[in-house]
Amino acid sequence: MRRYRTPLLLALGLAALIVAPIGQGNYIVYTLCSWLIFSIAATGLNLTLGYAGQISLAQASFMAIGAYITALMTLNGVHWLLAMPCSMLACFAVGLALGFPALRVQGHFLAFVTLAFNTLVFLVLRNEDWLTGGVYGLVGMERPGFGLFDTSKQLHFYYFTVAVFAVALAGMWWIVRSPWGRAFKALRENPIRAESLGVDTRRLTLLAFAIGSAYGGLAGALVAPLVQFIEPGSFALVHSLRLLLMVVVGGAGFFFGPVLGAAVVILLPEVLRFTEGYYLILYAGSVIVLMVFCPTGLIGVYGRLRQRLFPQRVVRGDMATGPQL
Amino acid sequence: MRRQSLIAAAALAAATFGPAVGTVAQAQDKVLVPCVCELSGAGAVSGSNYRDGAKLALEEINAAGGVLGKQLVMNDYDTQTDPQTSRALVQKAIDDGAYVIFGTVYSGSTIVNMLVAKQNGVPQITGSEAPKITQLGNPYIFRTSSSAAKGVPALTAYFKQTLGTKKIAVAWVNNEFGKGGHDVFVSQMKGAGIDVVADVPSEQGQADFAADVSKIKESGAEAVFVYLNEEESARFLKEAKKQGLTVPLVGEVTLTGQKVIDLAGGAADGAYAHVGLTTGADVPSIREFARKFQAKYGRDTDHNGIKGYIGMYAIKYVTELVGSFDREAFAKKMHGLTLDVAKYPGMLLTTSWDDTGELSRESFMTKVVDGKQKVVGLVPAN
Amino acid sequence: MAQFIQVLLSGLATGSIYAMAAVGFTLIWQAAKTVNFAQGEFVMLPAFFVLIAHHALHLPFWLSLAVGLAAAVFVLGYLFKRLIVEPMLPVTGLPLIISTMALAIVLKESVKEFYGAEAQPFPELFPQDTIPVLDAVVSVQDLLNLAVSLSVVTALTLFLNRTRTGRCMQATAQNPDVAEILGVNTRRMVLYTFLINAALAALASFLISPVYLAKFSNGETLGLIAFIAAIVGGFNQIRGALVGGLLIGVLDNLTATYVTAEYRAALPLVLLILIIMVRPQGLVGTSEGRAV
Amino acid sequence: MNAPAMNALPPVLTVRNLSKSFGAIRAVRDVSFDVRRGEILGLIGPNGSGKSTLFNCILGQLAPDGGAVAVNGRPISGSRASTLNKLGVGRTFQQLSVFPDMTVLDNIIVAGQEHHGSMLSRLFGPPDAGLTEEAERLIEFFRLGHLAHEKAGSLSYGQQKLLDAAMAFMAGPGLVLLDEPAGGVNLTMLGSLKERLLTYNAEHGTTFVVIEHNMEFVMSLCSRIIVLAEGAIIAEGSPEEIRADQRVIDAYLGG
Repeated sequence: MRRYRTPLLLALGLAALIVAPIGQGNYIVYTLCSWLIFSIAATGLNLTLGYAGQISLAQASFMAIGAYITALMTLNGVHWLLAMPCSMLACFAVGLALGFPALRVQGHFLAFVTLAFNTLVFLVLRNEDWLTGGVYGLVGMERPGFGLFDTSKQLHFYYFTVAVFAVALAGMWWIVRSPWGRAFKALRENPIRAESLGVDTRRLTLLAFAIGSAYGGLAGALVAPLVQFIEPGSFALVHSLRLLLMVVVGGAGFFFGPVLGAAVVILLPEVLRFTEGYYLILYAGSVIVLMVFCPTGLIGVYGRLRQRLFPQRVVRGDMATGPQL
Repeated sequence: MRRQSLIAAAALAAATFGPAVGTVAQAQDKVLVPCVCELSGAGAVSGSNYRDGAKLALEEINAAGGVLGKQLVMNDYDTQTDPQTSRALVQKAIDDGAYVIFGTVYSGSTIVNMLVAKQNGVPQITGSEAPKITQLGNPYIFRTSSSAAKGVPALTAYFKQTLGTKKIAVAWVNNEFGKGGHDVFVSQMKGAGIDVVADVPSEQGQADFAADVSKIKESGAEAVFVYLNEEESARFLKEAKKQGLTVPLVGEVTLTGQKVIDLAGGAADGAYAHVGLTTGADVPSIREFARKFQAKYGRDTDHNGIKGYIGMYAIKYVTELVGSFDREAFAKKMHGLTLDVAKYPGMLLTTSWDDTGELSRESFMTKVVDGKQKVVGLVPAN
Repeated sequence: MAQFIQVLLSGLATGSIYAMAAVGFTLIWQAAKTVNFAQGEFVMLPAFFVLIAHHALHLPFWLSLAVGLAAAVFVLGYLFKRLIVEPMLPVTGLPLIISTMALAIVLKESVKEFYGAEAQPFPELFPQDTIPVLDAVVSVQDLLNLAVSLSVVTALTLFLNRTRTGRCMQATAQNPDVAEILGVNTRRMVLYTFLINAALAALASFLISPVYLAKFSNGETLGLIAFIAAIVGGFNQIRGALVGGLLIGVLDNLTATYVTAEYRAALPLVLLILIIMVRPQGLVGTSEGRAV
Repeated sequence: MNAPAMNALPPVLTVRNLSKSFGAIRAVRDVSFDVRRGEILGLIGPNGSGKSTLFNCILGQLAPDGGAVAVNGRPISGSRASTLNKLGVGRTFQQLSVFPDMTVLDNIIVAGQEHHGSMLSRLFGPPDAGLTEEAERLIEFFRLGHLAHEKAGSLSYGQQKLLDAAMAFMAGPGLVLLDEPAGGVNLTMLGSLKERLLTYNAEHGTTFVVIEHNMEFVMSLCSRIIVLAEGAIIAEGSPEEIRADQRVIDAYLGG
């Protein structure tokens, strides 16, 4: 029975995703779309942060790169199916180029470099208007059509997003289960020991960052057709911090942590809206409380309760402390 | 793994049914005019004034029996001054059954969310002033104040005739708002044969204007066109005073606003600006509005308050002209419409819209004289 | 030439204020091994304490300043340490960073909700006269800002190197365990660090607000610049923060004047990336104590 | 095994004039020794004699002030731990160093996977890098078979020590350095640990270097023993010789 539990729940989850938007207004469908898209970006960031233990503050700018490449290509008549991989590849390459110097050095310089990079990307997007449309951004990207299935309808686009989401998570699932994933886990739980067993921590960390960035690119490739309008402001530093928040609030290093985190970060303001102007304060406040009392995020809370109930289960290496800077 | 998929499922459930909390049921005798505005974030001031001006008008309208016997209802949708959020919220407002969308003020947001209103055929009364907005051929967007595309030409005459400027400098904020004004200005100057000797963009929220001012000073410009938001205007004026920049500083809308005067103190004296609407204008109806606003909210408003007020009245008048709550007809009616203040007092000033939703009406040349904005001239509607 | 001197001097004046915020950064970094993403808000807030004391409580301005300073030290120093940082020590790391990001939002939004979203004029601390320096114009204010922040940073450096408490604080920063063994009351030392940081932030706030006005969103840009200044100068050196702050203040103005205004904001960032590639310990930083 | 035949081959590990000081304290003073193929060498000495420092210098955890270290005649000073491991040097740590949240099987596999296939094959190839059988054999060998699918963290301390040692063997190294393998292990476990190590050594001819406090354990495990005191070698020889050595006794009695 235990063995069938996971696939069963996953199937249930997928089913829920399929029925979720039925009979709902466009706004809710739209919100669900952006939840899935941000989940993809956050899942990528989770690989960098939760598995390889490096902080990236540029995930939003990778979404930007992905979104603009996809937008420019589709506006010039290239099909999304071609534009998407290009976006991901570009982000992967940029990730390597950016990560290499930063990860060469001891300490957490990736956080600093990415912080700067995010703002630089914003400036370039705003100033090079011959290419990016500057402050006015790019408008009117067609949503992709697949023969009989055309995604220009909100609901159709939602199912399209669900499909990409499922594939993306499956891909991440594969990575995490592969020897790489095992090495990442080892890295997270005891880097020194991992290194002594021949794990090339430096190279793995770099690759984790690059792959995470590529997932950002994928999310961007979906944002372009969803909003059908992109401008630099939507990918500013604050959005990178928002993604970071999603990962950490959900539970860094847990496979579904970012998905949960994205749901919370996107929906909590919605739920708190009745408090008028105060909801941002309450929202940020509750984040602080969560971080103080359970650094491992919401799934961590669950883990702790579980600890109480089944003490023989051991806590993950960094459960007590959360990912470390 | 198992526990995670469990939680994921839970999250999903939340994601699905969470939003339902927010949705508003629409009663039969009510008409929803949702305010999608910048109530938090960088645009909070403009957004709040715009909303409060509108609320003031809305209460007057409802007190006077509403529109075609129905009461107007205005719920707040806070965009946090974030374009993506504003797009989502316009969608939400429409799902909630919006009759007309009210907002947004920041051009950056409006350019994004007006697409949604257009796709759903819902008229939108925006407070934005970027020229681009009415140049995209969107039949559902309408302004509450004329854009730089209208305002700047009014200034051109002033530079050419009144000041007799040959060489001019422009200091502008590098965002949708500033870029729009800047582009119109540069082309206008070219047309008028005035050459722009210094073209100085600045960041939104920029603190240090030393470089900007000194560049203009070096350029030998005979006048400066200042197209910045309130704080930046104030900082610019302070720096200009410090470096002893003596040439006339002329702005569009913001430069002589009360807020800028308060912030810049003495440095604001002598600054000129062309303003579409100002509480300082020597017009009884506007004075009356300013008084009511002050009485209701215990504070003064900038021009956004007036924009909100007349925007709401425009909805009333146009709907009554149409005779029913028909969005399509509303938009059609409003194109090329002129509302004469004598017949439609709520407009405060005679106002007309062209077939792009661009607005034109009488406007004012103002100057700051010992800490007060004074109207020094009228500019006829163009 | 006049123009060059003009922007140079203004740049120094601005940079000196960046420097003060940056110094706070390095202090917090050393004490809690964390990056305080709310540092910008720490500089934004004290001005409002003063305004409340001045306008709401109708205290004389000088007294309001004192009250503002005290309030800042209590809220941004003691409470911040006691309620947010301490529960997480000794393990800080990412959760604390996230908390500081959240704290930034709390402070910003609170000011907006409880005081107002509009920028507020802030009374001048110094006379508004200007003096011509080699046919450039400098305001007394700028010079005094520069003087004040320079002397404060110098005083702080002396305090840390010459006094017993100061040396204990440094020992604590470098190696808490050893310091503990040597009988240093590390918890108190860490507390001192936070109080000093708060005081510096308040001072920066008082100097900057007359020029830049008090606004809830002021922290956003300021925090980022201070942060970059700290890294460029060297995270583990107070004088590093000073150098970084002045450097960025000047370079920012020079770029805007002579190179490009569109990309003026990019320069500090490029500088940051270069520094990290070429000299990760910062311009005047020392490499040890950095690999934390 | 007979020593002379072994001497023909180059030493597995050569340490020459190794020195390391912390400020005034000279933790390791000009230490030199060879480790012959297939032997089990014990490094002992009273607390603070510099064993661990020496160990860490050999493994590049610490940068020695002077001297050289070579594996199979190849200098390894300053090379990263992962490179060292790829050269066939396995090690264990003084404190428990298993990956508590991973299963015993995964612990073992991760210890071997980096030596199989390429980066790519490790991403796209089978999730277990084709090592399950080999790993299970090793787990069986260390008598942990019944625990293969338990989380390492849920094992008893002794079992974790066994696992810790097993991980060092997965990559089939020529040289394994064990840092206090007996530390805190109960007697029965100790017995099986020793017995397993000896068997492994006999079967694979793997060379061991063991740092240990537990005299009995060392004496019964090692074929040769080096004694350190105050950072310098004071005695060297077979367990019997060491037992009889007066200097060693003095050193331990704090002479």
